[in-house]
Amino acid sequence: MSVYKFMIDVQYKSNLRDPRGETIKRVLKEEHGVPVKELRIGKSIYVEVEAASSDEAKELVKKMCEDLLVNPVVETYEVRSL
Amino acid sequence: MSVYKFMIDVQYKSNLRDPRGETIKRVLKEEHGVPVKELRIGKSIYVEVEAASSDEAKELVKKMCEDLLVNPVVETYEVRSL
Amino acid sequence: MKAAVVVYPGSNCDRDTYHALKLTGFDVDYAYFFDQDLSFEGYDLVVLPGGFSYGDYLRPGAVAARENISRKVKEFAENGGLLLGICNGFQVLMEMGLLPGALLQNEKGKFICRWVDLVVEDNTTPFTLAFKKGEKIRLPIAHGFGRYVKVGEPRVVFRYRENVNGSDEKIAGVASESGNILGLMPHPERASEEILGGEDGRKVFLSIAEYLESRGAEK
Amino acid sequence: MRYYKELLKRLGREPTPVEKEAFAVMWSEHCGYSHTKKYIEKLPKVGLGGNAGVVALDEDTSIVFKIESHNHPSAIEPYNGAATGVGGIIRDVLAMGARPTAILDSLHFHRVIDGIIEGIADYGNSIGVPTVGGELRISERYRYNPLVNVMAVGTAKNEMIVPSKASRAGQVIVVFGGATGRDGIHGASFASEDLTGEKATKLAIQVGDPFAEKLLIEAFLEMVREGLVEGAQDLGAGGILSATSELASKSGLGVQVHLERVHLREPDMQPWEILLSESQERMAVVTSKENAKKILEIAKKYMLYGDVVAELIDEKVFRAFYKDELVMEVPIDILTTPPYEEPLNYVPGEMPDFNELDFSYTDATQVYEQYDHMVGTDTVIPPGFGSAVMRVKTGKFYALSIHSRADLTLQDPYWGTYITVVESVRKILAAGGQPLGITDCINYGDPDVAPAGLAAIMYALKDSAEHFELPVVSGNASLYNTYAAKPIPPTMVIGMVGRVEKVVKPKKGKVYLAGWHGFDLKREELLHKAIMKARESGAFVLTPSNFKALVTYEKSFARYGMKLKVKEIEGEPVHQMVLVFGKDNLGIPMQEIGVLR
Repeated sequence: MSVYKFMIDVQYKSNLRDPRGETIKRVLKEEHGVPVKELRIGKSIYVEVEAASSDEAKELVKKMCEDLLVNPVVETYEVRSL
Repeated sequence: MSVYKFMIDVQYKSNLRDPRGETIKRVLKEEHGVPVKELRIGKSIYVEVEAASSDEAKELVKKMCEDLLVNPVVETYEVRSL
Repeated sequence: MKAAVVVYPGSNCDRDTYHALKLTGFDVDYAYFFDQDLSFEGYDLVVLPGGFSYGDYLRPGAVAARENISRKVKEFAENGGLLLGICNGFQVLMEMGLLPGALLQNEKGKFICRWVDLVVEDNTTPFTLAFKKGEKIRLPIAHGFGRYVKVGEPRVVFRYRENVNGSDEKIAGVASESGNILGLMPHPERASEEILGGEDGRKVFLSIAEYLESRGAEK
Repeated sequence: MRYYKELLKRLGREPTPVEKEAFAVMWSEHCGYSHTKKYIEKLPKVGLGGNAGVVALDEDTSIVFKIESHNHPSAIEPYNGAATGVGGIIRDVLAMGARPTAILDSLHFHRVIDGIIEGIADYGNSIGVPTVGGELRISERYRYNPLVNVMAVGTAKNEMIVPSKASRAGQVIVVFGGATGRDGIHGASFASEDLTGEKATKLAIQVGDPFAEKLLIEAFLEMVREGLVEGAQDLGAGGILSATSELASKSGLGVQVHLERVHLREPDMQPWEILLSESQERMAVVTSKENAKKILEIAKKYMLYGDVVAELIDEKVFRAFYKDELVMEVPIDILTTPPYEEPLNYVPGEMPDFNELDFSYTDATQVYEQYDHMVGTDTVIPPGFGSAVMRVKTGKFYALSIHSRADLTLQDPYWGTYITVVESVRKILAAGGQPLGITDCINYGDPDVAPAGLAAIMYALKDSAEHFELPVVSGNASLYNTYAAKPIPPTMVIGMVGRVEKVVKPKKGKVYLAGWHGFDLKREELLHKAIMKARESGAFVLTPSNFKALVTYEKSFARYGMKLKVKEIEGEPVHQMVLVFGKDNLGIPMQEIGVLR
């Protein structure tokens, strides 16, 4: 068994509004003069799991996302091994 | 000019407690039986900027992080081009 | 005694703070974010009120702290003016770098609105002259991001008497080294009339009045 | 679409695709009230017609209040469903020219759904309106259909009250607020769907932007103060279509809408999507051509988008253009007078002996602690003590209550509703108030399958309102709350407002149980007199419906350093007993049962 590290990026589904991201984009553009085209704010979850193999570890992380970490009605997620 | 895409991972500095992460780690371990060793919650900011080159774009994103998107007192960040 | 209450987009407690200052005899004006030619010239006190400036989007106080009105607030404080940040106002002062540390999400991840017990650690600031050192008081809190994280050794002015939100050393309010800037999470303006449940908050405004009158006498 | 044949008859032709979408929304239950319209017309009413009802607090201040439901969206996505529910009802009250001063919520779950609580908390706290009261009922019967009813209250100087209609041709309608996107298209008709239908899975989820709502509140109130607003309606279900058509048709006028002037968040939207979009945080303001510019300046000052989107005309027609392309044209009255269902007659029987059902009362302090109930520094009696009491800084006070008895209406819709109104009156009297008016929210299953229950509820509302001489000033109906054709218990939520002369705070001392077991309507007047007598003598009074569920009162007293110790009380589901703190001779049966230390 060894420890595997992942980063999970959780974002609002693209067809749903992200008022937070919209507001920050607008402030950056209009008040800080930055040519930002799109900005969306999501969650990034750093996680370490113990598993026999990296595949098994990845499966565990996927299960964690489905069970608890991600709301499938409004969020999508990506798992990246570090 | 073209549009460049980045993901900014913002995490609290490691010496800082993350009670929310601790609570979720405990729930995953005790109620979902997942062998999670470490779990920390941060922000992932997806951004698209218009620039003449990818280097210039990356500079712009760095500046945005320093100016607003990251609180240097308690947060660190990494920029990943997509 | 002239006070200005800054109104950022999303500030909520500006009218409550105006009311409490008036009760204590201040001459009060609003300083709106859309006032272009705004100046704090001639004011004794500037207050950053509670609320959700910019909806608390990204980080509480992050955007407001970088508005040009905040530059004028910083100048006012650096010239020795009295600057009070309440709840969201305290978060803005941190993001402006005028007070040390950071304010993060409450330990249990939930918004908390209730009266809490505090102790006055430092009654030598212009905002706490009317309290006794170590005085036990009760003030209401209403925040979701009130967990104070210490960076260096801040000048602690108020401390919760039991763990409310996971703050380091139960810190509830800190002052700048020189003492002319105070930030605190509890709401003194919500504890300025007995009918609302308590008057301990009034002493913060009375302290400021007392300080200004004594300083006025010296000038 | 339900009334398709009726539409063909009235239009005299096939509707175009856009018209089909438009009528599906305007004639949905959510917008059209087809099943309740004819009952509502029989209710005692007062004051200005319009989105939310108005009553007079005193000679120069009015109180505006209304309840709305957001049940279907909260079932699909709890956080955003509940949050946008708060936003919608706040804008309804704001549109009358009133500053929103309080929120109350009535929640029915099978377990506490954190997402819904956080949605209400985040939205209400962020816009700076205190959530000062509510009720939380737990029953397995609401597993698939949680009920989220939110009541908003506002105050306004009488001369600031804004009519929710246009008044003459030549006026224009400015739509301002957040940007417009494809949110919740068909939100209205989707709200009238059985939740197992494929419609439920179609993403009609709306995301709330409380920051924009706060800017909208301050901007609109400045427009009203500057005397620029001649009429207003919030953009809710049906978006620009329903707001502009209703504002016009209420004054017998027509309207021409120019969809290309709407500020879009998604540039590739089709004209019909712009017309029907239910993007949140937007308001329609009726004004003169000359004042439109000033209104847009104020909107811009508050970082909001806006433009003149429509003009009122004499010709009674609804016309929507996109640039110079005609998108839709129909006689306006067909749009705004949907068909209605014939009301039934209902003759109530004797009140039955109610059984005790397993509706559990939980500790609501865990919930209301997440709401800021103090912002505005006008909350004088906080949540947890029956009715909330608020002050107006001019020195006046008013009491607010929100209450329902689904455990009774499930057994007898008529008497269950009647008792809910009776108990609401007691709650207001106990807070030292004189009731001024009622707002109601009906949460019901399928009215086509069980029409009699709906009739019973509406007749009970009418009879009880007349019994206490109270106007029903506003209301809402959420129907089709079913899952796999199984309905929820009929749940009638009653909101009530009262004028309070003297505020009394709980004082330590003896606690008495006053009144009678069982229920006899003829005795109710005696109980009310006793409550008022206790209040005049400075005694605090509580009117619990269920004496086995005092946990919220106990935990609330504890927060203020007081310990409530009372004996076990055997109370029937319906009774006429109240708790009196510190006064014993009220001329009705009384016994000492405990103490507040």
